[in-house]
Amino acid sequence: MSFKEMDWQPLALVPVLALLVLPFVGSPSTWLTLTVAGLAMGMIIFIIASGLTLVFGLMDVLNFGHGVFIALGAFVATSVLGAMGDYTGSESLWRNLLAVLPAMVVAMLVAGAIGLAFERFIVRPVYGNHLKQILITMGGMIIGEELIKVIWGPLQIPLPLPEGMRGSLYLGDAAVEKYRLIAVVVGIVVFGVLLWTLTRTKIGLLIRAGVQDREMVESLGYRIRVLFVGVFVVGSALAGLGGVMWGLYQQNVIPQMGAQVNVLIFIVLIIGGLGSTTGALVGALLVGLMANYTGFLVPKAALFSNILLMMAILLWRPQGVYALSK
Amino acid sequence: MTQLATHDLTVRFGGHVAVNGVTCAFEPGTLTAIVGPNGAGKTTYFNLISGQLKATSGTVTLGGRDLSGASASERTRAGLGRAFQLTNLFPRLTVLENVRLAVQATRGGTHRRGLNLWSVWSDHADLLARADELLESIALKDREHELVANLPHGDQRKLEVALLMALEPQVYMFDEPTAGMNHAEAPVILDLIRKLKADRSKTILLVEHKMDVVRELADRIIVLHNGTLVADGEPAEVIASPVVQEAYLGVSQKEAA
Amino acid sequence: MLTRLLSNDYPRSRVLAVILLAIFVALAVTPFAIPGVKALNVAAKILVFIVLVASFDLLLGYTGIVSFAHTMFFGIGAYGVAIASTRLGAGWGSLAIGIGAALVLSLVLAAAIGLFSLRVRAIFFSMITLAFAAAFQTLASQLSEITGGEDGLTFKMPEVISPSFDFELFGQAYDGRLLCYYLLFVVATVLLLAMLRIVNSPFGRVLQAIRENEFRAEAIGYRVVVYRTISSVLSALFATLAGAMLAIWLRYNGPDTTLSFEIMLDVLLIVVIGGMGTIYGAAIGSALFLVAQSYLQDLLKLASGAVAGVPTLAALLSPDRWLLWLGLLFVLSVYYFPTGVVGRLRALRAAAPVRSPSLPAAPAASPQKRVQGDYVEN
Amino acid sequence: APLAWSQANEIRIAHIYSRTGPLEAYGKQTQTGFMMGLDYATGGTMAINGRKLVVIEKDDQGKPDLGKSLLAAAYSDDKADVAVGPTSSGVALAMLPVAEEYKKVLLVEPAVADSITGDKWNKYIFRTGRNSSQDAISNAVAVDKDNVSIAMLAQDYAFGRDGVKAFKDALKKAKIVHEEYLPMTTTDFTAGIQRLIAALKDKPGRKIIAVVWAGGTPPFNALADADLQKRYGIEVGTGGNILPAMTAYKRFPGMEGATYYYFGIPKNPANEAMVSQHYKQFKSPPDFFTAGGFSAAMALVTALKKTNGDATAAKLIPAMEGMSFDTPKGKMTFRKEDHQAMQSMYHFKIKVDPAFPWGVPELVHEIKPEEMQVPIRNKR
Amino acid sequence: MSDNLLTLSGVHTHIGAYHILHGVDLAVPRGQLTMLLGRNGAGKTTTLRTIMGLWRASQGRIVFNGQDITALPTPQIAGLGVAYVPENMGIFADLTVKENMVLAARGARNASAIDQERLQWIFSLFPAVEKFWNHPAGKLSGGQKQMLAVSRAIVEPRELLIIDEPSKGLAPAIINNMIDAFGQLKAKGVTILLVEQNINFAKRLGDTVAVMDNGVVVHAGAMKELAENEELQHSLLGLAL
Ligand SMILES: Nc1ncnc2c1ncn2[C@@H]1O[C@H](COP(=O)(O)OP(=O)(O)OP(=O)(O)O)[C@@H](O)[C@H]1O
Ligand SMILES: Nc1ncnc2c1ncn2[C@@H]1O[C@H](COP(=O)(O)OP(=O)(O)OP(=O)(O)O)[C@@H](O)[C@H]1O
Ligand SMILES: [Mg+2]
Ligand SMILES: [Mg+2]
Repeated sequence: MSFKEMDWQPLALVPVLALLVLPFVGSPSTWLTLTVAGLAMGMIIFIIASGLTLVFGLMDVLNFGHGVFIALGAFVATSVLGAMGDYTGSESLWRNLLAVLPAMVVAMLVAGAIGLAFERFIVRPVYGNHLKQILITMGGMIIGEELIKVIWGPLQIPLPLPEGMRGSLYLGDAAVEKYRLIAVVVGIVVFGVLLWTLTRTKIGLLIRAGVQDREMVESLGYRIRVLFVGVFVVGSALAGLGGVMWGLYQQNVIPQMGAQVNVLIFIVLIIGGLGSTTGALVGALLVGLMANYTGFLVPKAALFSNILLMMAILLWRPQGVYALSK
Repeated sequence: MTQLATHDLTVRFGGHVAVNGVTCAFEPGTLTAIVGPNGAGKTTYFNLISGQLKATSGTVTLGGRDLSGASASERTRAGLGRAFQLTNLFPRLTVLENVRLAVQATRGGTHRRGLNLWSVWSDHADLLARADELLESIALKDREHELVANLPHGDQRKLEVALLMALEPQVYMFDEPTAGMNHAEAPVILDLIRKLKADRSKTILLVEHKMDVVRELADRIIVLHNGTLVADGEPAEVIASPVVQEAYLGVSQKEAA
Repeated sequence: MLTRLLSNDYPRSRVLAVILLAIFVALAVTPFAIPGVKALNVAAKILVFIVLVASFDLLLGYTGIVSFAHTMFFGIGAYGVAIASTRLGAGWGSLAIGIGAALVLSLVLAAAIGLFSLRVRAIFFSMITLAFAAAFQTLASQLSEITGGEDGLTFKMPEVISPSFDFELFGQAYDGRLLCYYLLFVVATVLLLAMLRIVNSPFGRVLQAIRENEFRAEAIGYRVVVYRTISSVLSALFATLAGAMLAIWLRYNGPDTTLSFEIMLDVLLIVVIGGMGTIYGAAIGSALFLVAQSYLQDLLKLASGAVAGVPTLAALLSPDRWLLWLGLLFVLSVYYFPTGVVGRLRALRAAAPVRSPSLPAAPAASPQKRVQGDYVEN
Repeated sequence: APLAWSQANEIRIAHIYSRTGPLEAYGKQTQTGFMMGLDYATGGTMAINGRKLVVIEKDDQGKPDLGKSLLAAAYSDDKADVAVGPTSSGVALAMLPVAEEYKKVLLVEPAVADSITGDKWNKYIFRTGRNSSQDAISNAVAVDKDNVSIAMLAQDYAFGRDGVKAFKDALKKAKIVHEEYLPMTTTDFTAGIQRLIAALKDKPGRKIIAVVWAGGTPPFNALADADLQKRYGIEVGTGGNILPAMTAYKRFPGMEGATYYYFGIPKNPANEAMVSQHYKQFKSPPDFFTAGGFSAAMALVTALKKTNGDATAAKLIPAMEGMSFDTPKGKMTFRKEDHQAMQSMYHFKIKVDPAFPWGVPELVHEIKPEEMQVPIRNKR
Repeated sequence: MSDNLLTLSGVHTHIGAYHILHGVDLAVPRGQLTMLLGRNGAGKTTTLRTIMGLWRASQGRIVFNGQDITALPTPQIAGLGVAYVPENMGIFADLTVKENMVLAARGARNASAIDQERLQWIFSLFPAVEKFWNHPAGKLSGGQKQMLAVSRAIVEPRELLIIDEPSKGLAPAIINNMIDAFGQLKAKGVTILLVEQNINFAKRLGDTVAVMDNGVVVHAGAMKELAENEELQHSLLGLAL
């Protein structure tokens, strides 16, 4: 999409929202803290939702089991980081990263591998049928969660943030947690890679076409099955990465953590419009900001802020902010 | 006299004007063929009349009643019937159920247009009888219990027409009813249309690319080109006109001569 | 007579008819045939779920609307009874008021949702109802003044259907719970037959048409909005009644009991196991599922005892991991019962004569039309 | 009949708890403690007056309706004489009327809601676990000084609100300047913390954020990351918790609060026995809810010994009212009025010890039952 | 040269419990245009889908270019140089016309990588494809969709074109263009297999013809022969060519 053709309105929504609430918040430093934290939170949400933009957004698979890969990633991280106490205990950010990076890689590999099996046994029979997808992936989710309990136990496991990533940085009077800044960097990388793959290669097109008419794509000579498997695996791996980020953010992990974020990430995708990576990013940022602003201004409404946001967006654009064609 | 008329009917998709200020009236007892190149706006014109699309401007009236603001279902109940160019049925219901649904859709009766919650569907024998009759007329009676999804394309096209017949509207709109239909089968449909014509009280609109069919059936031809009505008149006269010869039939003046 | 009762919608399979009859008889005699509180509780829950699941089938199987907010109405019914009985004291009057108020609230909400469902894509609609249901559950626990919050409400029932009402029958001592059970039994039977009647009415057929092809249903003259809304409302009202039944039986209600997503999932699973769009599936599915669910842990206890020596296997078979097996049930039921028990049984019968109509096409045969409203006509 | 005979020779105890569900981790600790406690209290015989103790375990999955039917089934189908449990307050509240219907004792452990021994109470109900008021009052006692400003941070539901209310009622000197309720599912605390800072930062004297939080994502890491102590001189205070949750306490050396139990604090034979037994079996110390289960077992055995093994409510209730018994937390007493066990709580201060993955609470002061005015809220 | 690019021998196909093809024998000579005719429901579409591997033959053999493709997966069959236009056209409605074309051009990563000369040729045959290049394909008119479907099949050189009713819904002028196009393709050595109802088409283009009924081929031979023999036409098709 060229620069000119780009639809800027949804992107503008983010700064507009931020500026709109400034007078209500009053103190600029508080506003800054809330805004930066909200944006960074949005980035974390984007990372955990990014896998689903592929699986649900593009492949049109209503994967309720997505959360299980998030949990899996987080639990794998506890094992990896637990074994690398030297590195996580160090005050040096670089040594910390040396521990966190392998944790991410291993989590992605494990989640990807499980994703492969998940696609084969759970998802493959139900492509194209939402209802069955809901049921079977729900079953997959329950099984996955229970298996996590069998392996790691049903208890909450602490996942302490490495020393060097703790604490905050200060912009004047406003505090920003260091970890959130790291999340922003990771989020931008994920976003960039996804966007590039989907717009600069034929993969995005093929998946969208495959969802509409699988047989036709095969008749054109593409091995759509292999592609779908691949995309599903990547989606699962991204969920694993999201799990590491989310687990480190919460600093403890429970087997149910995947189920807990399920609704949230679905909301993000709906706001963003199915299949749009940029939309998912916008959705995540809006959700992050809204949560903080309402939490500060009208805490009672914070519980419903996501839903209200989603309703408002759908009234404006019933297909989400960036709907693919149509 | 119920007369269908469109006045200055226009629809725009972004910058593209698909139907451009078409004013035209259709009299009962006449079969009007609408011809024009692919993308000329024929189907879109139908969509505007039957309410599948909302017009950007202009009006649709039936017997003097303005239907411009009415929904598709309201227009159908008012007497505008329509068959689709791409087959559009209820795939996982049987052939018989498809037709019966159409029979009950526009007529009152104890079933109250399908709003009756508390009677048993199979008790409405009058619906069944009418549906049977229709299936007989399109030679699909022997497949009446088959799911529509399993019918070959040609039979689905026939069923598409049967649904329109079942509505018994004032105005019949056929959109390429014989496309994809074998020459052994097409006459079944054409016979039905002939019978309708004989009735003399119905208004019939027909979009068709097969000129032999048009020549035989049409009392009048209108030509759409780029959304605009460019010719209207006696079949022979219109077919001979240069617009049709060149833009539509692809015959250059020389060849025609 | 039977034809009238069953609205001319026979099970259309001998095995199916036998199973249905067996379930009916079993439920009718449970209090006398099987001793114990647990069996009675399971049977009562089956009765409630038959109504709940059938009401959902009306929406999902017949109208093709995937809503996750169905338990909301279930909850409204239960809260109606709970709140009225808590506030106004035990009595038939408060039951009537509670159920009445609940029905009205459900009607309004369902109509609103039905109208809204037309605005957005089907898949979005499902996700929205998911969020909506979650919000409603939160709301129910937030309004703790009225609803008792997380802890829920415990209340009493009219004397005759309470455990404290003792009476004698054929020389045996019984209490009011027996009467309560038969009250539920009669209500469930009547409601199920009513729903069977509705889906086999001309209205029911139009719903199926809308499910199949909304665009065309509108084109042949049906006001889809109206039918959809009525269907939403009807299914919500039946769910509300199911909720009331549950509250009457349990004499307790709380957010987890009637509003949780878990129940929604159970309902979905039961519909699919039983067979979507059949109503009968609700009865079979509920009986199968609830019996399995209630006795799964006991069963696993036996199994894990048997393999106590094998560590991993024992861990997997531990009664604490019963959900694992439930999850497996989800997966397997989609694998092996794509058309549900009812569909399976009917297909068995139909398989004999060649070219029989009710045989479903192979799954891959018809490329799935994705979402309603995708029919872009030209 | 042999069945009747064997039952006559048994005392059947139903333990209903969350073997699965969200509180699975807590429920299992209770069960471990309960079995250890029975073993310890009967001197390893698992019998009282020649009658064997039989424990029937049931899984309520954290669902009140299920708990209710399980209890009914336990009393009626399984012929349980008494029942113990459950883990969640919601389940407990649904169970209370069942005990009354069947006229059998229900010993509540560890559900905490005040109303269990408050307005929803009936005479068949006893509780060894602490109630919300005891929690809150002891925590209040730990910070109640002159010139202290407190902002409360609590979960927005019954547990949080009750806790804050009881805490407020118990304060005599300190001032509450703000109450912040956040949804139970909160994961991002930025907004809440900003509101707390705004409420507290300009207050004179000691400034404390008192946290009432159970389960979910606790706010401690977020509070620690905000550097409140350094930037605004704001401290954080909270009660005890299970050990995994106390890893976050490591970031608050010196934090004060009051806990129900930490294995290193009480010094008595029962606790020593439990700790060593637990290390032997699991290679880890007993936790919060283990102690509760152990206490319930000791209460039950003490009562049954008093009635010579008669487990009918008619005998048990009078025996238990006012009864004192030993537990890992020292002596507890069932108060006659509402059957709540009065017990010590522990005012602690967190120390960071690299040997433990969690922040170690060191005893500052044992708050004896006499020091706490726990209100009686039931109607007899 | 009379070697056959594609031969079906004794092909049976079942769909679910239905037995649709009862031993189809069909030969498609290399470099020629073969017409497959028959009543509605005769099994023409099923035959084409079986060739593409979209339905599986339960019996019999399908050989393409000397290679047995009976059990090959669809993408591999397509990869051998077969282009297929299904009865329902198989348009990706959510994608633009351009994107539809890019997908059809297997060698091209984006629109600019499509062979420009060929593309211009397609534009000249089907002006609508150029005109609506950036529009969602789902919004095209019925005939325009058909043009797009055929354009996709010829955007790159293929050995065999299989098209189910190419002229359906097209205006006469466009049908003429298409007949020209097939003529040009044939001249380049492309083999074509068409299911077609349009007589003009059949008469003007067909080299060989096969007539199906009830799931078997009941007549096969040269087009000319059938066109000249009215009796045969009546008995086979109930129509006059
Ligand atoms: N919903 C729509 N959005 C955008 N453009 C549309 C839409 N519907 C139709 N068009 C355009 O309007 C024009 C007219 O289309 P229409 O379907 O009416 O043609 P037609 O005359 O029926 O052609 P054919 O003979 O091929 O069926 C086409 O160029 C088409 O692309
Ligand atoms: N998915 C299916 N399930 C069951 N039967 C099918 C299915 N598809 C086709 N059939 C049956 O197979 C037979 C042959 O159908 P096919 O579509 O091949 O016919 P056709 O010759 O292409 O007809 P047309 O000219 O109408 O397109 C028909 O009797 C049809 O009912
Ligand atoms: Mg058209
Ligand atoms: Mg065909």
